[in-house]
Amino acid sequence: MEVKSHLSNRPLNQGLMLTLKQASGQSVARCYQCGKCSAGCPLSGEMDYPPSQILRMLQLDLPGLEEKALGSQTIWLCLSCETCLARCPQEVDLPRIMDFLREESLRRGQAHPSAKRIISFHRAFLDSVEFTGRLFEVGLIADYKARQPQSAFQDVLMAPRLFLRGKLSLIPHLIPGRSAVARIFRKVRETESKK
Amino acid sequence: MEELRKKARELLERGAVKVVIGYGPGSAARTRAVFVRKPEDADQLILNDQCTQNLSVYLTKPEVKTLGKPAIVAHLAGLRSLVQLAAENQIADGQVLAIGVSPEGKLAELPDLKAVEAYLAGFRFELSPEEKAELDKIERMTAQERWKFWQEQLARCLKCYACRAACPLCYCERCLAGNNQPQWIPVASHQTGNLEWHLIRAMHLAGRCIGCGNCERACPVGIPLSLVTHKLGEEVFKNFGGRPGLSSQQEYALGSWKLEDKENFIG
Amino acid sequence: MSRIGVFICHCGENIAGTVDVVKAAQAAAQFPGVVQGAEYKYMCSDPGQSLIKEAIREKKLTGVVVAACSPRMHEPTFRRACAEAGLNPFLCEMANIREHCSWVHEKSEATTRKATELIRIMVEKVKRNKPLYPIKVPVTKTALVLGGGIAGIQAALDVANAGHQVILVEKDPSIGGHMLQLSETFPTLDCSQCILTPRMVEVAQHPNITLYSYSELESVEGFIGNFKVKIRKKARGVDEKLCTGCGICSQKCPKKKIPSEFDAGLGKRTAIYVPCPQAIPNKPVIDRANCTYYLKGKCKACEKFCPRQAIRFDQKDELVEAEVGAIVAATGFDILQTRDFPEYGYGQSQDIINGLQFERLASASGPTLGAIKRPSDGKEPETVVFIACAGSRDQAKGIPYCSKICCMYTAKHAMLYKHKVHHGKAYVFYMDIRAGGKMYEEFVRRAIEEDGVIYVRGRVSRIYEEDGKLVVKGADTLLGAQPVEIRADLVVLATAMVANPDAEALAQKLRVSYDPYHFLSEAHPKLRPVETNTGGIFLAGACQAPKDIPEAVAQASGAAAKVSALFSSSELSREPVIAVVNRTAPPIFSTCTACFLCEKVCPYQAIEREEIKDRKGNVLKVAAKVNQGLCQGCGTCVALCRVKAIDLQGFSNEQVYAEMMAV
Amino acid sequence: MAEFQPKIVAFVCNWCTYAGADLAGTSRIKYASNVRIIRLPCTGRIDFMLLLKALDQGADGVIVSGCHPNDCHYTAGNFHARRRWIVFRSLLDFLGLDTRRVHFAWVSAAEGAKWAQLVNSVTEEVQRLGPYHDYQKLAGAGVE
Amino acid sequence: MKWGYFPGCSLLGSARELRESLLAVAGKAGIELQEIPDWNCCGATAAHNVSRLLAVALPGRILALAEKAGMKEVVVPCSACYNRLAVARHELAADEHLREQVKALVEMDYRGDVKLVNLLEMLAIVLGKDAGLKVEKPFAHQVACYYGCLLVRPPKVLKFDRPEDPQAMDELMRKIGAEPIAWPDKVECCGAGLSVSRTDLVAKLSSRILASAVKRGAEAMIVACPMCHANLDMRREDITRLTGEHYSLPVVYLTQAVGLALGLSEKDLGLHRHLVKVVFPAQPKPAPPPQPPAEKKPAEAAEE
Repeated sequence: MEVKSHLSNRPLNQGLMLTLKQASGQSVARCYQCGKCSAGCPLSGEMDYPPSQILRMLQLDLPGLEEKALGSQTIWLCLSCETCLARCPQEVDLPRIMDFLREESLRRGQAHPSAKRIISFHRAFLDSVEFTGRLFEVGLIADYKARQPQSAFQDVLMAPRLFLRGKLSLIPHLIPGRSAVARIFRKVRETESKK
Repeated sequence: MEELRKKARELLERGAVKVVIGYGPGSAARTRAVFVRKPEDADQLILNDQCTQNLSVYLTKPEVKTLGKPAIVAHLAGLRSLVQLAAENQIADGQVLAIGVSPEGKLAELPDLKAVEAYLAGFRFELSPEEKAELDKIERMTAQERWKFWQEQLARCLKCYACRAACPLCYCERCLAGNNQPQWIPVASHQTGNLEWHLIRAMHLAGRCIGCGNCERACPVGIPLSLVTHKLGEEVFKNFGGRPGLSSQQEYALGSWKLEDKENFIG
Repeated sequence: MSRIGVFICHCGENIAGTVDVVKAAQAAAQFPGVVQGAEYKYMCSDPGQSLIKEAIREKKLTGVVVAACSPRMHEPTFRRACAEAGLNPFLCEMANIREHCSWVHEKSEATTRKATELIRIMVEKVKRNKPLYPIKVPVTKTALVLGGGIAGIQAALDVANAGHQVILVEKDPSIGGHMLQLSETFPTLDCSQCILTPRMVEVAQHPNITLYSYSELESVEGFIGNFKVKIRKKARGVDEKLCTGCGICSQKCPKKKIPSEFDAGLGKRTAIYVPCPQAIPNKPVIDRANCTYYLKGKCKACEKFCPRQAIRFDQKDELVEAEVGAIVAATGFDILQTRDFPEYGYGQSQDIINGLQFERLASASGPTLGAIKRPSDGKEPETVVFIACAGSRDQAKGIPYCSKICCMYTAKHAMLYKHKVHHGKAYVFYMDIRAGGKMYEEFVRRAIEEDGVIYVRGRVSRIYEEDGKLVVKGADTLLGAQPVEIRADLVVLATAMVANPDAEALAQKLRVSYDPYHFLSEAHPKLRPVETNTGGIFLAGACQAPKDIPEAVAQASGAAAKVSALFSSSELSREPVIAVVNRTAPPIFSTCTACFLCEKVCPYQAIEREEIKDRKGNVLKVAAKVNQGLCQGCGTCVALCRVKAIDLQGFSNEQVYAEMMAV
Repeated sequence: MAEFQPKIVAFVCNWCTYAGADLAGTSRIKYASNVRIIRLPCTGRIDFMLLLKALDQGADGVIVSGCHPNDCHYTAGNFHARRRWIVFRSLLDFLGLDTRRVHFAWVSAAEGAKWAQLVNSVTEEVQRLGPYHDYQKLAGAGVE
Repeated sequence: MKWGYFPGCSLLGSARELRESLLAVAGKAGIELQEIPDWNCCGATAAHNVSRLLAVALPGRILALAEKAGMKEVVVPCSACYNRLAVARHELAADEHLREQVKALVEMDYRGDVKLVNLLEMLAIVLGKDAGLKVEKPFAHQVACYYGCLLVRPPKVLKFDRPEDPQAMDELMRKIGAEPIAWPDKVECCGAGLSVSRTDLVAKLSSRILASAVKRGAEAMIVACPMCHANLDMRREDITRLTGEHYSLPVVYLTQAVGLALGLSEKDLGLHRHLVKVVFPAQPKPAPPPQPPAEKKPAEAAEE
């Protein structure tokens, strides 16, 4: 509709905004800071900056603010529950933007220290998939604990009870095509390192 | 043939008409139009399978108009042009008496439009399998092939306007082609001129042409003009329904519209 | 030999910023037939116009091309200028090098080239322009006003007081529109009904006004000064002449639980009803969808008790025909309903209401007689949350525009609530406060400073019920977008103003254009705000865009002034852009072949058949002839005419052909 | 600017598309500068011969645009036009002309952005198709 | 009836009972579920948290495999997987460049004509007239239908039910004789992907949801998503530890509730696998959870 294309005719700011626009087609300029996302976000109370503030940092396009966004805990606490997108009056795809910011902050090595646990969990998860083709839960927990010694005892109590209920299978499911899956991982890494 | 002469004689004798427009012997085996005004001349009339021309074309010529009320020998196509001319206000109802000639050669005296329309209602009008086949052949070509095909055909056109002269529906006193202010149609018979003349003529006949084939017969260089008229006839029938020349009340396809007319090609 | 003058406008930087006007002027001066190529900062300014006038006089110009903005903008201006200099105004054309060139392309060679070509095209056209003279058509001095809301009432009264006849058509049983539903009005807080009802009475009693209530426009034909309209009078089921409006029928009607439209669903009405006590006319209608007699075939209680035997169950819709010279569309607006808001519970909670419903709650004539009670349990709400921009400025809901009135009436609502419930708390969630207007900002400040209304900047994400309260989850962007949760007893959504559901159909009946949101379009956003693109049809009120009362009234008076101006003389002169059938020397007299296909396609029945006779009166020929009064100049006949015997003045074959050849 | 810049001629009605193009202007929506607008009162006025003349004049693409169905300022001009184009298009196609170069559209007075998009997409397509030599080289060819 | 079937990783482990109950119900309805050969993990939250391309490529391979196996529709019981597959499918349809990229990555062709069927859609068919099944033991309890995020969001992509206060599951429940409560947290997030890494937050969110359901008289919570189940069923002790709240509300998979109603045995439906006992009314509050045992060798063993 007119209004949209009219907006999209405006020149783009530079910096992170531009990469964001290219990577996801999302323009932070569309956000008019009504705060509805922050109001609905299940974790905005726990975040260092509520979601709309992260967008604000990108909008201002001033030195330091991008880094602040990329270094925030917020982007790692985002659950991708999509509540914000479902209710955003301007249809800004915030979850998509969060994905982008996470990728970017990893790429630039600016991820917030406290996000380490979260990141290592994701890493452990993906490694498990890369090696077996599927998620091997027990392996995942073990791996995760290896990366996060301080939480070594977490969930330990639960394990035997799950085990008794047959919910933990100790042997990973190795799929025939796991080499193909591994290739996907490798090639993705290659493409992304080219960025 | 005898029957025709008898009817013509009788019509002239009782003064029902002033002239009978029919076929007479022409050079070689060909026939030509004759205008019989005296009963005793009725024997000039002939009727055989050489008699293919659509004589209705003469009805709108000023010279013929001055002769008085005519009777006209007309095959189905001729009758249809009669109806179409009436629909376009070119001949008044009852001012022409038609001697209909059925495909089997049977005669029928048709005093007025109602009679003609009723008579035509007895026949179905659609392209013959041969005509269809010819059309398909062109339609199956790629655009490029069609372009090539028509360019070769039209390259022969001399802009002699015989097609126009022979067409019963080209009755304009001052044809657009003669108009030079503005010069819509290039005078010269170069490729553009030829293409545009035939394009424009086709558009002017779309929804009106009754497909008698006079134009193609008249063309001295043998351009297959019927292909175009038939094509448009079918297009109009397919998109808007109805065929011209069957009822004087029939709406002119390009002078009317329906809300649901297709517009899949409009962005 | 034509002597054309080309005048190129810089329009400040608007054109000169992207088009090299000097270069264009030099190029234009070289075009064959052009004797002057000038450029100037503002052609439409006085010096600019005199530049043209002088040139016409000194250089004996036979045609003028002004390369500037869209002809839809300034064509009249420049044609007038030409006329003043003694050149027939229709020998002046405009090349649109602003809207169609400088504003839509970057500064470049190509852009300048395009501008130059646009000019050449117009030069070639104007060379073939012919002097034309305006056409006089009679004017029917009766106005049709569609819609009996405040805008329609104002327009009707103004026209009527100017001494002209007015037909006022209202689709509801009573006039008054939305304004009649309002409690108090901002920023003065005067009672809406108190100021409106006298106007309604005036309408009813005005000798020049014919009121058709409970009626709708069926069809429109004709054109400015000469419209033919059909009006459908919906069957009331009551003989208006006999009915005295005593109201016994409503009292006796057994169906008493029908949600009242007038009370926005908060109150109840009967099946035979008058919307409200102040209704004009004060005559009931039978709501056939709910009437027991129409549903079950028996009852007729109203008929039994009517002292005047005025009930007419068998009454049918009636079609009234009328001839009018002008039409004012004042059909008003609609608002989003609470069910349109998933995140606010799809309207399932009774205690989430829209602005109009709050008006009824606060209105002394409303279902609660002005006491603020929540619909669910009739309790007085301790905490009320007002939400502005509910649906407005919401791309996701397809409403990117601002509804304009919500900021003000929300402030008013909060204020009214605080006046009635002193100990209550009123919160307003807003995005921006748009209080542009006389005493508006002061009004909002009063709500905040004096009445203690609390404003929270942020949109509400969600509302749900818990323990008999409405949990409102919002955020305060001024507190770093911190989540804010308010447990409210009542929530009022300032729902977006939208076009009426039948606005598009109306626009098509009237042949006026409309925007993507189905608001009717004005002829020019700034300079012709009350006219439409269709001559003789004017706009008043919120059918054109969201408006508050003063704006609606102002526009209504503006429309009325336009109508009065149109009615000021019994003839109006129209642009001679009409079709003509050529006439030539004998023996042909006209190249028209009298096939009369033009007659069949003409939407205005403007084609007549003329018999050309000799002295003795014998018909030599029949040819088509155009009725100048009827022809509107669409040119469909021209495109269809095979001999081109018919042509369109101002867009003649010769002119358009020449344009084409200059491309 | 090395790439081929096609010549596009647009025949538009005064009430909808011309106004729509004006709106594109007032909204400052940028689009390809290849188009030349010829303004007529109504699509009903747009003679098919004008399209031929446009091609004659070396246009590589043609746009014909007016009011949406039911929105015609003159009630039915666009409906008559629509039928005309149905027949005309099939004729062009039958004679082997390149119908991809002749575009029909409805653009209302409110659709400034649509107008811009239309012009851009047509320009791009014609750019892809290249100059309409087939037609242009006709002129002059053959017997004088 | 024969359908393609994508179990997803959790159904092989922690959500084993979902698999069991699904197959049991499908069997009862005479639906044959044919597993996508050689399927891999969809990448879940982890993938799109660190790489968009990966987040599309992994589901891309699954969809491509299904196409190769000639499947027209594929049942995806896990809403997390369903969501990832649906989103990937959508993005692949929208972005040609991405499509080509993914084709290259998965080394297979991809047309994108496989239809995805989520658990609710499937059960709607199972309980539909045509299936001809009848409810033998009405599941006569007040239930809180919990949809979670992934079945309804993003609405523009999934186009399933209404985004706020959806109804599909409530209708299924009514069909089997249950009485769904009206409550506001149907689509609130339980914490999902942070289950292990930020258990504290997950406990908070999940506790809120459980509280809301209990408060409104629910006797059971019905879920369609293994992640939600993991957080709402397995995390009870963390919830109690971190929030001090104790809930005994059983959390039942949709398929289990339906299975019970269709007369299948608790065992076949894997009810015994839950950490929170499935009894009605819910079991009373037990003694405070045991302190960590001094030597936790067996536990460790259970892990390595």
